[in-house]
Amino acid sequence: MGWFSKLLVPDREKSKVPHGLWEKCPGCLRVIYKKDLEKNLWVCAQCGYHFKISAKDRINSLADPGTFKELYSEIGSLDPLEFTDSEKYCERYKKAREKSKMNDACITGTAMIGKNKTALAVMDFYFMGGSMGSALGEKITLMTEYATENKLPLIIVSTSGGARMQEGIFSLMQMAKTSAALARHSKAGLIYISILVDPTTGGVTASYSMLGDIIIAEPNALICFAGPRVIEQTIRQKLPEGFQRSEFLLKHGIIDMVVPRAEMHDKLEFILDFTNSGQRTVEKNGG
Amino acid sequence: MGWFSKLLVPDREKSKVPHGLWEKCPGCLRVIYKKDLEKNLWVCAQCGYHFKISAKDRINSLADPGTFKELYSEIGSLDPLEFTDSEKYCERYKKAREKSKMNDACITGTAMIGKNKTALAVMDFYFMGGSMGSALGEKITLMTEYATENKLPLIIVSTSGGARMQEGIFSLMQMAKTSAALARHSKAGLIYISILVDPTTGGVTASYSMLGDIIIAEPNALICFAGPRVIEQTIRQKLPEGFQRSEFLLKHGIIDMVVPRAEMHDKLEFILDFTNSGQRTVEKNGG
Amino acid sequence: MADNLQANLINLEEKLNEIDSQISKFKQISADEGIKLNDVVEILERKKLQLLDELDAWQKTLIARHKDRPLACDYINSVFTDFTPMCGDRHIMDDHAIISGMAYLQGRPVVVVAQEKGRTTEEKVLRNFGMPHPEGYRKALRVMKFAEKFNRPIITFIDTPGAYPGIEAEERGQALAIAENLREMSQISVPIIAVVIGEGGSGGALALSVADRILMLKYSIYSVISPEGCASILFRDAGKAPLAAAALKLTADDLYKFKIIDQIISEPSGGAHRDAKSAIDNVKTALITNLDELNGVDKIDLVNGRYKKFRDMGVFCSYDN
Amino acid sequence: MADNLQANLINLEEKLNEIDSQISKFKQISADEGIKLNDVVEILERKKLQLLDELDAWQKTLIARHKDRPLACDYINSVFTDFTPMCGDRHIMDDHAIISGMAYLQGRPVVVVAQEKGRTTEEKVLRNFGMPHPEGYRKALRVMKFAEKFNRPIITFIDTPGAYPGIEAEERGQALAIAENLREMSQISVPIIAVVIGEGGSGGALALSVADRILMLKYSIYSVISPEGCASILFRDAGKAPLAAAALKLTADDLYKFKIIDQIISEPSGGAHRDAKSAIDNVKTALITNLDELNGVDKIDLVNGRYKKFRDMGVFCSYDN
Ligand SMILES: [Zn+2]
Ligand SMILES: [Zn+2]
Repeated sequence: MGWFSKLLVPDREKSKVPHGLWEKCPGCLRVIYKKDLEKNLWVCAQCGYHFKISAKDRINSLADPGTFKELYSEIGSLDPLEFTDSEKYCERYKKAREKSKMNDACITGTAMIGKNKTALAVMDFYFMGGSMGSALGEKITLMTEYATENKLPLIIVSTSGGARMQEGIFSLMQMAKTSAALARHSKAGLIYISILVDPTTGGVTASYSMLGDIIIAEPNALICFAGPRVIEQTIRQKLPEGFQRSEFLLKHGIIDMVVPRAEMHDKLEFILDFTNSGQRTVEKNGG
Repeated sequence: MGWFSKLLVPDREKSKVPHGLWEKCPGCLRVIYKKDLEKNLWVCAQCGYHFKISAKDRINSLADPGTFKELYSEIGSLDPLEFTDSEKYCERYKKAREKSKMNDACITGTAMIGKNKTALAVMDFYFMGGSMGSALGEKITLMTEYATENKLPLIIVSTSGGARMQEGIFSLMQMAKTSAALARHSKAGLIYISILVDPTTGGVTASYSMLGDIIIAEPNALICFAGPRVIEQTIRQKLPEGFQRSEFLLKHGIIDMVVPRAEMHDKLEFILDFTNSGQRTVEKNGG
Repeated sequence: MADNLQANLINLEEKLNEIDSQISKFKQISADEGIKLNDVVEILERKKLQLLDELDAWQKTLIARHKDRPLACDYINSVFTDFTPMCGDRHIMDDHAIISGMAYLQGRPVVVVAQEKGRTTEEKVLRNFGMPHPEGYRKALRVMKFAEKFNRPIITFIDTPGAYPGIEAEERGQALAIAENLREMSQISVPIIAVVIGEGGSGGALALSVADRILMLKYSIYSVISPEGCASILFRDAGKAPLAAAALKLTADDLYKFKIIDQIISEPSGGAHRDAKSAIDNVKTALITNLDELNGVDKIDLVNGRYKKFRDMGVFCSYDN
Repeated sequence: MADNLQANLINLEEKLNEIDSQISKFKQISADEGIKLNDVVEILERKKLQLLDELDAWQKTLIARHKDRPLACDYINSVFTDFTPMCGDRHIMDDHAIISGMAYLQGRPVVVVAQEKGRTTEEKVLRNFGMPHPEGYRKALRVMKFAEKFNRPIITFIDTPGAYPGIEAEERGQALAIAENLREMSQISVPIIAVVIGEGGSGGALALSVADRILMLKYSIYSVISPEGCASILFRDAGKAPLAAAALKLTADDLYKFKIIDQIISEPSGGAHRDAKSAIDNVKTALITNLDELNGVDKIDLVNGRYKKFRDMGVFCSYDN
């Protein structure tokens, strides 16, 4: 436990959360006192259901307290296609920025995890469904390049509804851009740990999120290239229980391990120690 | 056609062949005039059945006429385990040598294939079922090292009943030895073409024969790690038709192509040209 | 509904056919009667060009998917000599949605990797309608590494609705296979040229397109999502595919303007299916030109150049909040 | 028949137990009565050693497969701290016949790859009786390359009847997976130590044993084929397995004499199952010693040394015909 008792109060994206003091768990349908949920990193103590959390809360749960330094926060998308569906993309995007106080669907920076200075990129599903456009791709790439230059390990937490269609081909190209940056990071002998949380789908899955030296998923996260509905339409059959969930991917050899949120920091610290210094951090940093 | 009309008369291992002028095809059960079979490289003109042929005949069918120079022919096995079953291994081995006029189950050397000087190792199923002992492993390794040193492409034709049990652990270690030699050949940027003919099984399959940059099989060759009988005993079920045959392996993505014996020389020449000089040999050498 | 959407193209084809027959009629008259009718023919030719200029994104999408449009096989058979297939991912299967092998392009040894949709029903089933499984991408990568080892340039042909969305494809790591191709292709030290010949469908197309040169046939498309997919998600009506096609800016012209692609390969008027031979010739010429330009580029410069090419893709800004 | 063959070992175990109980009885008497019985005890101890010295290859085979013999899991749990599994071949499945991951050996970071047979029926099924599918070998290779990237030595534990001989294993390239491991392991630039802890079954064992140091527990076996397999092929009678076991020279003593292995790790008298803790301690000590010796060896020397080690394996001659 220790280290995360010192966490800042998570400022989970308010609009998605009922304003009351209680929250209903989608896993076991129990009603839980929200302060308890917050203390438990938004994991149901009864059934282990992992609630979605914002990038900020995630960083608080992973980085040692007070060590996160944000980088590239100024980067945001434009609207090169002048895309409009029921609403202009530029309007929709503006609203997302205003609501979230972020410029796109991830937060990037550096932090300490135990003794390890680490480059960190954490996606936010609440910002337009964690969709990947040019800004997101650029931030992931910049952070990867920063890690390569400064010989830092890299951790990316992915959660995404897929490509940001409104940015068309530019969105698609972020897959190639980020993957190419990771190739250089890897060739430099550095470790990249990819963490997949519910849901990770589409172009993000088919690029950086699958390229970790170690790939970790939170329990029961949906992780897929094609979403379950698309597949059901293709094969005209109901999908098996648990299909495309973390444990399914583990069984099918795609990911290395499934790690509950409460154990994630320590697991990362272990892996970073192992691959960097080769020495175990015996005393936990910060607690 | 052309080039192989100039072949020496194949001196197929006599003892395995009925002494008459005729041969029965195991594929279509037709009786074929043996001289015709010889002219057709021991392939049934009716059904395409590929008869087993000796290493010498094989070399005649692959190397440009008169270009094969044998190396390492002197190497033969010893009997480090002093192994005896119904017969002493050293006796059995001596008989095989006398009968075959070879010292072990492969012939190694260099030859021209079109413009390409090539290192060549060709196994012989008639020598103790093409089993792999120290001598065979040594010859394959020597030939591979020769190819690496002289920057030559390497072709190995495999046919084997598996490890030579009578040489125990030494037989097993030939798998590691030959594979390690191939690693160096590959790292030197040279091409290795592996040709699998009926049957290729056991330790030979699970080492050099599967490590080709290009893997080619003759039609309908049995190619496996565990033999069909072993598998049937394990799973207590009849195996599907065509299981572990060349075409099955092609379908399952394990080999690159299936090439009939009559086309093998030209296919090799094409691949060697492509990977070596990058220029097609327009005029066929020797015909 | 699909028929309605198709009507668009059928009308166009009828008009083009009509103009073509008029042109040849006038030419015939001109020859027979010895009258000069150049002006009339010129007017008709201009009218035809105008029609083609006005082709919208949806019409181009229909042309890109036209049943008679030349497929990868057609290019492989006519652009190259001695194509010699290399099969298999060395793991599970030989995925027929991707064809790969060695070939010569006007005497130059090249390695070809192509998505093939199939023409007849039987072929379509065999080719899985051009939708690769993970094994297809792994075969492609294996063959590309072969090309790298023996220093042979790589030419890829892109024509896929997308990577196959099926149970087994997901089970066996479709996303992983695509991602690995993206990463590995960015480091391959031989020239890579990708040609979009029909449909460039999303990640399934990109996984063979991390190239030094990306060429597109005039009426091919390349998009992050199919117009139908986009329409049903964003417009909540798959019937609005033409709208989505326009919004997605998925034509060769759009992508050239965006500097995503390097060259548009022209097509015979009305589309490659109206004159396959000339489309194929154009592709061949473009490939030879580009290959000549990439020939002899230092390996490090090549890989760095490819990195920079994709590094620069994206439109974003800095906000000062 | 299997029971007959097992009887061999049961007799031995009974004799050993009897001697042990005699020894402790005499020791008790000695203590209770204050009489010196050192001579008697010594005679008994010598008798015990004699019994063990006379163990034949078949008896050792039975010990190597003894149901209570410590398994890979037991070593992993006791030799290392903080074992953290890494799963999956990144293609198809996580093969439970092979366990792999990161761990610390007395403070040294190492990567562990182990064949695990399972003890309970349930575990045995899960572990497929220690017979890996191709995916197991591919997982192993992936994890070994991870070790190489981060410069961590590799320790493998060998305990398998062999690679699994099944339809799917063949379909998915069992032979290819083993062959690739042999080739790739020969080039990995970090120290590799292999420990045969039970059964080293043929290619399936070798595929994790291309190591700088090959250690064997005293009563483990390592062979090109199982005694039963050899007996049924060469002696045409699986019941002649004891004969075949002797003929195959598959004991640690034989292999040490042949210079195939580098060290015999001693076992408690009668076999590791009679005192798991001391067997595990012996393995731990041997691993630390060997790791220390390999530590700091130049990478190129290491890989060249490994090449030479396997290059030299084989007994042959030159005939002058
Ligand atoms: Zn709950
Ligand atoms: Zn026949």
